[in-house]
Amino acid sequence: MQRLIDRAKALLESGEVARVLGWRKGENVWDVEPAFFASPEELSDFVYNGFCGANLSKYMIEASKLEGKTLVFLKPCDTYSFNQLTTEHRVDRETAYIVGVGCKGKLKIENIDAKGILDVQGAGYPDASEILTVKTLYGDKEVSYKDAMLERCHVCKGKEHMVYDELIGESVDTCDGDRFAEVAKIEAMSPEEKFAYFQSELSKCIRCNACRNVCPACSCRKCVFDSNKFDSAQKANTISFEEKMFHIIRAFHVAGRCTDCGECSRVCPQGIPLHLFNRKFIKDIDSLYGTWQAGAEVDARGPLTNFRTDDAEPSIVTKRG
Amino acid sequence: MNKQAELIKEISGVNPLKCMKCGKCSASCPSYNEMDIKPHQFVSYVQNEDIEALTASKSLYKCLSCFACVERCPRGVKPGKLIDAARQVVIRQRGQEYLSPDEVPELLDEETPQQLLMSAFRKYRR
Amino acid sequence: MLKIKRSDLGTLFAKIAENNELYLPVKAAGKTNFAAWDQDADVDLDTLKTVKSPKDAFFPQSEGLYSCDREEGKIKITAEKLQDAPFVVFGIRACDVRGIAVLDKVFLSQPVDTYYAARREHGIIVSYACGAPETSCFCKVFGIDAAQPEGDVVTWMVGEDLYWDAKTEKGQKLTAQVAELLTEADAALVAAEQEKIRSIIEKLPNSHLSLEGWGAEAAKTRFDSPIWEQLYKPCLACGTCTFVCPTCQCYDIKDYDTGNGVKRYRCWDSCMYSDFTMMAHGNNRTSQMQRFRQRFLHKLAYYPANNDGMFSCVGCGRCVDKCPSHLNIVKVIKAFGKEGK
Amino acid sequence: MQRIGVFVCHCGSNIAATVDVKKVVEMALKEQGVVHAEDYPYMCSEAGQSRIGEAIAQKGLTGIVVCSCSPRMHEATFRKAAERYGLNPYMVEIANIREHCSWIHKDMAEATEKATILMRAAVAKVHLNAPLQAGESMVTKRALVIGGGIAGIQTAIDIADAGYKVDIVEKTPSIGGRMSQLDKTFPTLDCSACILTPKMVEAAAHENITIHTYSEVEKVSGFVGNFTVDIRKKARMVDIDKCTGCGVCQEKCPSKKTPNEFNRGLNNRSAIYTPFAQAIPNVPVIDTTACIKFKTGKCGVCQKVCQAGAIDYTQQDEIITENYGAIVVATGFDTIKLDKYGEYAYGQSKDVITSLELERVMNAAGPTKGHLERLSDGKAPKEIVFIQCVGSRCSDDRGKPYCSKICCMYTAKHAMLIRDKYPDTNVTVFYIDVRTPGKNFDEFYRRAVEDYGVNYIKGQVGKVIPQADGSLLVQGVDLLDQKQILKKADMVVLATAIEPNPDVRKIATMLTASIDTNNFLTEAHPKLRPVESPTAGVFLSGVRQGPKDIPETVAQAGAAAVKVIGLLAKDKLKTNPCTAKSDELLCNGCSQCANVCPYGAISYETKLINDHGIREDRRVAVVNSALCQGCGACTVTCPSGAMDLQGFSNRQILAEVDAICR
Amino acid sequence: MSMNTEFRPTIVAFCCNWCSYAGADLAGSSRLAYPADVKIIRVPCSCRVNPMFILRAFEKGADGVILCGCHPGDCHYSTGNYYARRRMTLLFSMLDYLGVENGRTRVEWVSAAEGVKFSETMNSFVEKIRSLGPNVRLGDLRCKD
Repeated sequence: MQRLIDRAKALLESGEVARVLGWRKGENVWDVEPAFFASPEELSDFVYNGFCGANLSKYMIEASKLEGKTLVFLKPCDTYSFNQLTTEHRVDRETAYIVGVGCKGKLKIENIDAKGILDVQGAGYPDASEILTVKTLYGDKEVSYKDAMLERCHVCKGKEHMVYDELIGESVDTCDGDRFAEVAKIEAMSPEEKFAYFQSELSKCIRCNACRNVCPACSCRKCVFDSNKFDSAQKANTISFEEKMFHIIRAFHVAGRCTDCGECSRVCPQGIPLHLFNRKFIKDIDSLYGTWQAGAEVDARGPLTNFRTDDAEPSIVTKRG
Repeated sequence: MNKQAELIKEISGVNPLKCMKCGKCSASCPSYNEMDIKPHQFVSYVQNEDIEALTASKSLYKCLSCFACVERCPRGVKPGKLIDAARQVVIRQRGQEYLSPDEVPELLDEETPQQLLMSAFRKYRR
Repeated sequence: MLKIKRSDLGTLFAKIAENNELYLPVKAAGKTNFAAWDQDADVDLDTLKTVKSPKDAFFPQSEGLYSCDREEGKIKITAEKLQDAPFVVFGIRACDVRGIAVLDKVFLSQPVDTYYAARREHGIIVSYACGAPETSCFCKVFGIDAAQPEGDVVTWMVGEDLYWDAKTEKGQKLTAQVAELLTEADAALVAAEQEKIRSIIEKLPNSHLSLEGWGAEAAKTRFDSPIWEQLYKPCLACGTCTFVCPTCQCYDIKDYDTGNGVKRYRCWDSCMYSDFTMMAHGNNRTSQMQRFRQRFLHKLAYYPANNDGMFSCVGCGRCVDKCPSHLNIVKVIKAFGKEGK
Repeated sequence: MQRIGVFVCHCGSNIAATVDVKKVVEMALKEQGVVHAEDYPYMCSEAGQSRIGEAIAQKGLTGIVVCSCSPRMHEATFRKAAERYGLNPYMVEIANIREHCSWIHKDMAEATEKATILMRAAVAKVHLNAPLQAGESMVTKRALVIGGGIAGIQTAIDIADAGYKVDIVEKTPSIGGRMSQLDKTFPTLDCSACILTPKMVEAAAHENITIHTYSEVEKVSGFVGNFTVDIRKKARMVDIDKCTGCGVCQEKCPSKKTPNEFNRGLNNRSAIYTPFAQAIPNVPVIDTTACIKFKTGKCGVCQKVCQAGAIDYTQQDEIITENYGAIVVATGFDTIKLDKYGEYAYGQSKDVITSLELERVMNAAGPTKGHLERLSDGKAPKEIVFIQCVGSRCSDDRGKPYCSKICCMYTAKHAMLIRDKYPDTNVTVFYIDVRTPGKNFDEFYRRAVEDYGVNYIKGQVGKVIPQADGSLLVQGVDLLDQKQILKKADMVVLATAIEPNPDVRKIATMLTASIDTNNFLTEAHPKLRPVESPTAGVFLSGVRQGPKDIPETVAQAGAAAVKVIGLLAKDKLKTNPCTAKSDELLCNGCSQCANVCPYGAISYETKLINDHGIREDRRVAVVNSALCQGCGACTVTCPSGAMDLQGFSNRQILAEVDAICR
Repeated sequence: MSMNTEFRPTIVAFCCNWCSYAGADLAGSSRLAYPADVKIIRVPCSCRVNPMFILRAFEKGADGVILCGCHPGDCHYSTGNYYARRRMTLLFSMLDYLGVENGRTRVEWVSAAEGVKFSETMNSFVEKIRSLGPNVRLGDLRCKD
């Protein structure tokens, strides 16, 4: 972490970058927040630990509009989002100084199943330990780092940064799961089971739009659910079909552009596994149109703005059963 | 619909309607003069469903299966495949049904050169 | 003081439901929220905080107001039926009960919101003391005693018994309906439990936040502070904080096209949204900083200014838990505290 | 709020017999915004249209719904009528209650109910219609013809004669194209050069025509009426203004070992060369891959011998940019490669040649000075076999599935010419079918058989086997005689299939013109718009569109010219107003829409946007309404809904959906 | 009687202007009947159809939605239906994933010459929707009201 701060300080002092986009210490070890640092002094609040899950790429949309370069710390998976945003002209590669920062898997405080947590030890970087020591109001406990990781880290895309100006720190490929296992499990369900599953998950939705607003692919200036273009209401409606419509359309709009960064599921206050929508599309795209990873390269043409003359017919859905 | 004709089409995978009657098959055939029914005529026999005449033809035994006609046919009609199919029809008429794949190993005696099997596969896989 | 065995709560709920609609914390798809009770409901009294506050019971996320229909070239207006049957909300924590008090000051002052008033009139609050307060709790800052909630009936879980204390007429009526299931109990045990709770609250990291400088005057002194510019930056402009908040009361009125007319309804709105208070000329708050500032100054300055110093934050800590960027009112309060302004 | 009039047509009894039109009128009057509704036996009649006019005047209608036949039938009629009566034509919507209702349903109640719903959907749509104005764009009064063969020359002359400037871009050093390689032409047997050369001279001399030879189109942008084209003028190394065309340089050039493209490689040419004697311009080019000066730096003979001092080794490629209103593609054809046809021994024996090679052999300016002789030993062939359909009508990947159209006729021509000039030479033609539709074509073919004794055999050749004695053994079949034939021949001529020039994909991409599976350019409509490409302002001439002979090519060239003249005669173009439009306030500038636009109609600009008081420079999509054809692909790609299609807007379609599902 | 004989589904058919709408016209002029339950909305191209339109139709009570366009390769706009094909494939797959009966949505390529195919397609689609019954599950997606 000190290396990151030192490097950021040096770049700020040399004037090469005008500001630093990173994470700021919170009240507790886990409530770190994305933050801009304008001076070397402010960097004393900089932190990089296991709870820095937030994907900073989206903040670069605003940062790209500012004068001078912005130093941004991106984890390997965040770089896919950055590339995708570059492809879509939403961020400017020229105004970013990207420090690819190492990642050993990020944590979710909710996954540390304990009440009254006061401190979590062992989540630092680079010195993260395999066991986290959790101090709570009601006693101490130990939790394995792996168990507290975000879902997305279990299906990690790998430790390579897709874009960077320099790299600091080591990464670990934390992948220990099958990315499409959950999707396949649902696909194998009967229509009734599928329906019941999504019904129960989605009826929790409160339309807070956190999933949308955190999503680097949902970068619209004004979401179609906020505008009157389709007579589609953004807020909760008397008829809540809107909710499912919202999630289907949102997934559709980011299909082929979603890098599977998992931010939507991370931020959902109701714990809805929103990544299952996006991953369904990814799985379909991979199997029907060839393996595709959004953001793996800049300016690649996405599967929904492309075609092959011998593409599968939509009836394949029925035939597949 | 004539069952035999359908069978020949099915076995050969050939659609005789694609033939444009150019005669390149007959022009290419090394056994042309030996045949009573000429290669280009195989196609019309199948098309006209005159399978009896075809299976009785001595052409079945004169065709060398050199596949020149298959190779050169500009329309993908492949008369050589039709005649191959006609031969199979004859064999089936004699009650000698298909060889199922799992029977093959049993029928192989150790003396049989493996190449024979391989060349047969190679030939008929096309 | 009355009590009932924890194991008999199912019977109690069934009994309450005989005469009242009953809402209580129910766990569904892994999360606990207030929901209507039925035999199959997975009632969850252990989770301290439901994701959403119970304000839905009185101020639903969306509710119909009236509908207009075309009939033979004329327009017919039908008002939505007001709540006219009693209902019970069971298990509201002390902070959330205060949240309802905050809403009351908005909706029950002139002009009275009839939809809300009807629900308040028919709703019976059975509050539930906090057994195990959590890190994010800071109700004490606002003078709320998690061990002694307000409400028509107050309950405590002590050991394997639920203690039941009716406080109001409504509460007593409800108690009468379920009297056969309750037995007399010793208030001393409750007092002991309360002491235990209060001692935990003392140890909570945010229990002693200073509210110095907040209140009506902050509207003037803190409006132009450069600190806001720092604080708002990570805000994603989602509505999580407002929708989980027990006191946020803003709503939007919308029309749903039924094909033959419209159904007019209202639904929660969030001051974090860019189209909040969008008017024909545009928006009076054009940046996220302004929207962010609005929310916190409303809680900590404007509302107190209009309501005798009462803050419209109750310290439930839901925003502390749920903000995707880990922004929250505690950080705001502290940021100004640090500067000493 | 719209004031809508609903007009229900009886269509005689076509609609009224199945749909209760009075009931539809009654239901229409209950719809919101409908202030007038009536029925009439024939809405499309003059009287029917005037009723619409009256209602517009009396009731102040702002929108109209006509419940009648398909909009594909009479939408234009009613739109024009509305315009005549002072209403914007795009405020008219049609409810199709004939083809989609009365004609397919028998039950009156059912059909009436459906007609009512269709009417309701149209009313709902009209509520959201907005008056649309056809846009205008200026027309650059200059045309570009790509390809300087007979098709391009004819098109250019016709356009130029009408008084418009035309540029011809030809990639070889001279205009003339395939036709200049031909010896005689069927069915009249006049000499190709004799009829082509005057055309070439006319084009070169025409004040309205500029010819860029040895040049290629590099880049095309813009749209109908306003194309901008980059043309690469390849370095000739010879100053076109100084050169007198004396030809000494070619004579003296020491490098003479390069296959002569014009003679199909049958002989060699010098490194500095003009492709043929009548070349226009008659200015040589230096083939820098063959030139000794360019390869070793030592030589410079041509420069030394040039009296005019025209040789300039320092010339560089030059890119010129020109503006055009229309583009004609006339890039012609070539014969297919025969490397997949081993059985014909082409390439194994020098005496197996293609018909186009035979043209050069027969030509007085050709490699044999016009003497028919074997290329292997120079002997006169006594037995010549022609094989038809080599690579044509072939369904596998060796050849082309289409008929090349010209081979039957030129083979008859060749056979006839040979029999005429060398009566002791036998000519045999193996054919599948002889196809001679065309004026005097079959007569021509019959003359070959009847008057010249050409031996036509119905059947194909299976194999050509070169013999040790230098002859060729042709193994074929006579299907009529039921005989296999083994024929000794001295020469075999293959009627090789023709295909569009291989640069087709590059050009089609530049022009956003589509090509079919055989690489021919697609017409806007195969029957009704055969010389226009689907891309407005791009026209097709010659074999690039499909196989054709000279008269047809010239006819099509003229037709393309007429289309160009018709376009250039306009000062301004009206554009279809039902085009996509981007809402700048919502646009993200993400470029996804541009990816799916088949017409390249979407570009991006950085603009100062005032978004409710927030001013910032934003990258936003801009639709060029002259290029946009209104398909709507972009609208679905746009996640924010910024891109919408006028006339078929999101809200309009949703209103229809709502009305139907109500 | 069983419900199926009484059930009159609401079916929305999006037809592209150049092929399928003309195909429907041809079905009409050839008097090839199909049930009145089908209501056609004209769009310029199958690529104009936004998934939102389809969901909206279901939201508002449609029982089936069918999209007809030019055969792949024959698009008036040359490539529109190829995009439509991918979009609809993914959308239908998603609906299937959510447990909505597949069969309520369909894509069919109908040329201007295929009046018979248009009529047959509509007949079979209506038959399918009648056998599926009213659109309860998509209606049920209205989780709260």
